[in-house]
Amino acid sequence: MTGTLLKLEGLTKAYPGVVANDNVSFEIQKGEIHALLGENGAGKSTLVKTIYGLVKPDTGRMELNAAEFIPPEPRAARAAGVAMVFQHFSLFDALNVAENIALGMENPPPQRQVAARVREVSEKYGLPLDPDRIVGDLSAGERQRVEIIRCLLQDPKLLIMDEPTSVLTPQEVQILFQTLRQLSEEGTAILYISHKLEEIRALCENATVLRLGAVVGTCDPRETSARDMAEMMVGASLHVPEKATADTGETVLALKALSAPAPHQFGTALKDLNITVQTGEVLGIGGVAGNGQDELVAALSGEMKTAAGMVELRGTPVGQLAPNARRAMGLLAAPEERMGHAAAPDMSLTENAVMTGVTRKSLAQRGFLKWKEAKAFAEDVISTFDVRTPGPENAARSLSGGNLQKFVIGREILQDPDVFVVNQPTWGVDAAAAAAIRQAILDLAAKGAAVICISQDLDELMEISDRFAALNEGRLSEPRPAAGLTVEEIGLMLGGAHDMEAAHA
Amino acid sequence: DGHEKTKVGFVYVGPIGDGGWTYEHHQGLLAVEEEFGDQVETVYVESVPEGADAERVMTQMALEGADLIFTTSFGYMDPTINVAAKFPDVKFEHATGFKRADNVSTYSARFYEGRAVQGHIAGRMTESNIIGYIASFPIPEVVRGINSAYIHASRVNPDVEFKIIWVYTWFDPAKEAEAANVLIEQGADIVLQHTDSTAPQAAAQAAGGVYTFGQASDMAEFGPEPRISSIIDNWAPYYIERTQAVIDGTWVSEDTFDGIDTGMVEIGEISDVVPADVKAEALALIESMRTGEYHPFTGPLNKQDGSAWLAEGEVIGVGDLLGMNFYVEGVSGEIPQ
Amino acid sequence: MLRLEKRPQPSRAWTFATPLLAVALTMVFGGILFAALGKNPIGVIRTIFLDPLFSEFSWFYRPQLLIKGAPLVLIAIGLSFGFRAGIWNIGAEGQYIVGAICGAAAGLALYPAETRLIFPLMVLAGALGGWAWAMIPGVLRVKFGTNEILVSLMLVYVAEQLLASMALGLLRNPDGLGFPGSRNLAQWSSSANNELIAGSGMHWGVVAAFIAVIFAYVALSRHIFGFQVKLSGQSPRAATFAGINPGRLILICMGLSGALAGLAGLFEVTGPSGQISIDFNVGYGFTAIIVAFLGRLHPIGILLAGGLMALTYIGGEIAQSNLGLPAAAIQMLQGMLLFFLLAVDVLTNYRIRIGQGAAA
Amino acid sequence: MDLSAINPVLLLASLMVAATPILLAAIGELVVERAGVLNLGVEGMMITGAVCGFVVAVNTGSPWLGFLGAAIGGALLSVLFGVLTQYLLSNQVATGLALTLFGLGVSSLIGQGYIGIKGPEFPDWHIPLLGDIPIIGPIVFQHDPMVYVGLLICLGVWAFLKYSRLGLVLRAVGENHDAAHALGYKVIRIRMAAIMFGGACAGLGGAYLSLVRVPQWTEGMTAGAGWIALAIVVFASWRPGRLLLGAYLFGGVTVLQLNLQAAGLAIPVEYLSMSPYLATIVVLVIMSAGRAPGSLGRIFHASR
Ligand SMILES: Nc1ncnc2c1ncn2[C@@H]1O[C@H](COP(=O)(O)OP(=O)(O)OP(=O)(O)O)[C@@H](O)[C@H]1O
Ligand SMILES: Nc1ncnc2c1ncn2[C@@H]1O[C@H](COP(=O)(O)OP(=O)(O)OP(=O)(O)O)[C@@H](O)[C@H]1O
Ligand SMILES: [Mg+2]
Ligand SMILES: [Mg+2]
Repeated sequence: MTGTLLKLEGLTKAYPGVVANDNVSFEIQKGEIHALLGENGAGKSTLVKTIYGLVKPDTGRMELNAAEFIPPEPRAARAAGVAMVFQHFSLFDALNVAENIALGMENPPPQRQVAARVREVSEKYGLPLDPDRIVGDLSAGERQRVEIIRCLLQDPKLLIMDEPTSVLTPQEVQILFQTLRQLSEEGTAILYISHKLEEIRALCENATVLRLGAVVGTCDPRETSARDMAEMMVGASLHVPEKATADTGETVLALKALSAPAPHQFGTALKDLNITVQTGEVLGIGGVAGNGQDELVAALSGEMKTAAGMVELRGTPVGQLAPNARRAMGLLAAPEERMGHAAAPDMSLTENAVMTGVTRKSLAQRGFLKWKEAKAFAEDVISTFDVRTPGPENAARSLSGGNLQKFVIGREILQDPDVFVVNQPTWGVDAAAAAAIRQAILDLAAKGAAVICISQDLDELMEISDRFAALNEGRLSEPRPAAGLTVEEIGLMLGGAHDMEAAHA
Repeated sequence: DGHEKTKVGFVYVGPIGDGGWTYEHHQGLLAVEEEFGDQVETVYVESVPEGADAERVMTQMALEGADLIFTTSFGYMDPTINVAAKFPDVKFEHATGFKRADNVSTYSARFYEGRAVQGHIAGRMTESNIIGYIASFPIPEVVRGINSAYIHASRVNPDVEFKIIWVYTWFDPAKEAEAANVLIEQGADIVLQHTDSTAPQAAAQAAGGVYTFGQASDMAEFGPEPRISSIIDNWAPYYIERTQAVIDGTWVSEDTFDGIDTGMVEIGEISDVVPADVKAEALALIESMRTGEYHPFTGPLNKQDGSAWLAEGEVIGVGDLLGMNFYVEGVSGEIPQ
Repeated sequence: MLRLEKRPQPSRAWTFATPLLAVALTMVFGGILFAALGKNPIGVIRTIFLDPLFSEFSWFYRPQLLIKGAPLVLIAIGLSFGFRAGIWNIGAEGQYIVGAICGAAAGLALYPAETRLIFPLMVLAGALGGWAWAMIPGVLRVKFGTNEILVSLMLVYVAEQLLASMALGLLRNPDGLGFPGSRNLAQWSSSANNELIAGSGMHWGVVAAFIAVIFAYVALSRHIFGFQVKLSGQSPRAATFAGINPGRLILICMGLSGALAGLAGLFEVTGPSGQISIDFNVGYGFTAIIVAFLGRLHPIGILLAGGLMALTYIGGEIAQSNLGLPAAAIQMLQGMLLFFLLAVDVLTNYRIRIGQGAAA
Repeated sequence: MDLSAINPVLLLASLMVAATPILLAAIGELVVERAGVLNLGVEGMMITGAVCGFVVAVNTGSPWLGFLGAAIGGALLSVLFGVLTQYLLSNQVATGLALTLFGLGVSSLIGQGYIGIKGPEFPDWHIPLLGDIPIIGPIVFQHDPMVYVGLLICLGVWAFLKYSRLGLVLRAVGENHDAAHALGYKVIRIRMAAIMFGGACAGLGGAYLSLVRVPQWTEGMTAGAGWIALAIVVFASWRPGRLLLGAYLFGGVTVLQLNLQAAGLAIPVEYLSMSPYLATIVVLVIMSAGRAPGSLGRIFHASR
């Protein structure tokens, strides 16, 4: 089971102003698990989309099994044995599992047979899935299973996975790895993209590193430290956030039996959350997305109202207050989704600064906006947080993900919150930017603010939290001091990997 | 202002393609062109809403040198008066209104004479004794039509019953078709209409065994059956006459309310489906109205509530005729208010 | 192959250039249409676009542009707030009708009193009527999530029936010989919406339209309300995060557009139109939607678009009367104008690239 | 008042006919909306279909060819909408409204020489045996062929969406166009096809008026039917079965209010005339639980 499966030669793809892939060449062997590493915007997704036929390279060629390979569209790539699990967007919430899977197959059998095959494959790889369920109702982990099974049903020769683990619990990650290894043994090559270097080290046998679109090196992850790999990606040495141990003080925020129904069809209900947060501490809340994170942030920010006493800020019930009233009292939040939730993509950064800053920064007088002050505030955020953009009049959507995230978090932090709630502060953000954001959060806590940091990235939570709690199906575990918690303990706090154990037993 | 051609303007409330009211006025325009050839120039603007737009269009026509302007909808009454006041040298003719000025005439047609003929034929020909009536809006013009038809139908057939549907539109083919169907389903074997589309004719044709009359235009394509006759608005003679008067300089403001006598109201060919004796009676009725010896609203007639209205031999007065807002005795239902 | 590429920023230059380009394209293709109808295209285009402004009788047409444009602008300004916020009130026609009915009814209830208070009272009643009619789809949307496009539209038909019944019943002129239609409000001094400066065409509706434009301009560029409207339209979730209550915003925007449509109806019924009649409404509510888009939902743009639309109406009438052009051709020209405007708008947000693209 | 004059059998039979034009237009729009596109120009496409159908039928003498012409005419007009919204990324609401305006203009220009002409006959099919069954026969089996064509299209769309691969893809495109694009489906092509199907169906609906229901060409003859069709799609929560129900319900209310008038019911006429619209609103409120296709009305632009 050796030999070259896929060979890339001199692939170049330019977008206006960016060369996404710059003369990229490397090979993937049959049965190999191959990592593709790089910062945000390094060109990883562009490259795999090229292999999958979604992007046409400007120059360069590919060979699959020693034959010329130029998929004009995904259909052709699938026919040639390439399957892909996407970084974003590829499931249909309102359709059921079987339909979603059929959509990703070239010549799907009738719906009933699809369902049967889904059951069959999911047994084989230990990924239980009910083909009749509506995808919108599934948890993030289950949704990903749908994507994987969709690929497996086609007996792929090359399976591409673009950041697959960002939504999984540690146990789920273990199960996924088990599946991938099994596939690799059966001869399927896997091209694996992730920002989580420890996972790469555990799984992959080979890695290609991209920087600014070009290959800057290869390594064997099993023998290279995460730090070295990261520095290879960034091309510079990496700063690790430091924690100035602040004394935690009095309680500022208390959730008292916070319960709320699911706000929409595919949402999660919050069930009886009880917790207090002190000044100067970072409370980390872990858990897989879709377990009530968005709802918790909404209940805290004021987007979702609850009974007044369920949320108390310095002893004052605020559960019924609107977001701006809470902001006035010092409770600020930054939701997970940057584009379209934390920020309005088509509006300028100045306007985005007004969005949440109007109250605390007094950017309006008798309802009339003070644009000059607003612009100054936006500029302040940009310079303090090193947001890379030509200026505050640029639309939010013109910023890269990491830079927009820095802007969003900076916007809240510069308003001097007493309590700051942040969801997924570094999701999809590369190492350097992530480090900067974590540092800012720690600095905020050191200055005496209470911070609630919700994240799926357990390493991140371990790095910055003082106490840790887990959110599972809308319930919050008892918080425990973060120091000394092991991954296994955390895994148990997260409520295990749903129904997986059973399937494996 | 030195131009030689006499310029005649027409302001239409609907599109000239409506196949009904505006269409017939436009036929009048064409007749004027035909009659006078190079002597006149005609202009028209269609689909002019009543109100501000009408006033502007009339003003514009007057400014551009029109000598005579026909404004062909009741709703143009106030605009016509307003504009006429600003252009004393331009003659205006307003259809179906009642306000006049030195340079504004009014004209209208005695359609109820045609309705009398329809009512007579319908009363004689119905077997179910149910006559359907598709009415547009509850205005005197329409109420006159219903009463006139009923009087003459019940005179020859005392058992006759009118079923009336108010569709609140002059023109909505689908709705008219629906209404016709409903009337037919409820037993009507004759359907009269005071709306402009041919949809009821088609509905009657599809149903079979139901008779109709053309309205506004001849609708001859539905003859000889179901369309057994029609009322035709024939404005051509009037328009020609008035244009001639302007050319001759003999135009004076007056009120014209013409009917079968001058041909403004025409009864379309009575088809052979109508038995000869009925046809003869109808022709006699037409003749009596043409000569003026008979008026469709001649006593004895009572109002719907049974109260006395016109005594034996008494002919309706102008006030009642123009502002008729009640049913005569025998018509059931209420006029929507 | 042509490809579109999203600009990082909307282009300012194209924002101004596209409407001009659209008008130019409309003239070209309209010209072709008129030529196909056997008319002299240049003559027709000149008649429609220039005669109202520069011909022998432009002293008459120019004020008419104001009269015709005012209700369009007034309604479109109201609608533009909702459209910006993603609230689709397309039933302004109904609100216009109900505003006129309520305003007229308020006045006629006091007939024939002579006091200066009557007209302001009618204005208030008109605005309230339009507001209330718009609140129906607004409240249904907020309470039950009912699609406001369809409800507001259905209510146009209901309003038309109501109008007919008022013209024939409650508001019928008792001295009108039984004919449908109310008393002429323009001829009763207490209720007349007279020309303010003789010959200028400026009646209160025109004044109101200008005030609305200024108000909207300030609100959208300086006031937090305008900001909230914009934010809600562009990113509804970001708007709730920013603390905007979407339900309240819907009600405010619906109410505002309804009230302005009602006002337009009131000014029309007391002035240019004069009376409540069966066919009182002439589609201003629908045309205003087009005006709103033609003006890019921007107050100044709407003002210009209202003028342009009025121009095509008045120029169209001249072309009909002087050149025998069918009304339908004018309607098509207006449709074309909107199509071209929508089509070239793409240039504001996208760049056109020539070159090979990837698989679609 | 004499309610006994209302014959329920005939009422049901005639509501099927009254519902057919809106059913045809609505089923087309349903497919369009399931593909994620909101085309408010149904009225414009219907009226264009009405005139095209009539013109073709008169010139060829064949109502069937007329319907074909109507479908083509409606589809052509919808292509205009498709190009604007799919390729030039224009706002769908505004474009739909413009389409209606444009369609009204185009249709009256096309129809200028055809006013007052009678189209070729399109006789009812009295389906043998079935048509003679008492009660059911007259209700169900004695109509003109287009009533059945409408039902067949409705059935076909139902089966297409539920069982066919292409139907699944179409639903996927309407649900999440970005995901569908990532899987390699041609979002724009599929939407264009749906838009054209919608245009063709609206054209058929319009032609049903000009060739069967009225049958004649008159300007503005659709008189708002297209808007009703749009409402019925929402009413049906984008499901073909409920769409049929909705169209029949609307047709039923329309026919019933006329029946009540003819029977002399003493409810003021204007309220009766309002009733179909009010009923639609009430039903929209009750049924608003339905979930719209995820990408409905959103602009799709694949940057690549
Ligand atoms: N569709 C687009 N059109 C034009 N430019 C784009 C487009 N998408 C992204 N860009 C440009 O590419 C750059 C990187 O964007 P992207 O969102 O991929 O960044 P990223 O990889 O998330 O970066 P970061 O490392 O900051 O997270 C940005 O500067 C942006 O201006
Ligand atoms: N459609 C596009 N149009 C313009 N620029 C693009 C487009 N897609 C990607 N880019 C740019 O190409 C570069 C590479 O992007 P790509 O998505 O491949 O990065 P990545 O390595 O996958 O990043 P991440 O880690 O954030 O997923 C970025 O600068 C991005 O902004
Ligand atoms: Mg990125
Ligand atoms: Mg990527």
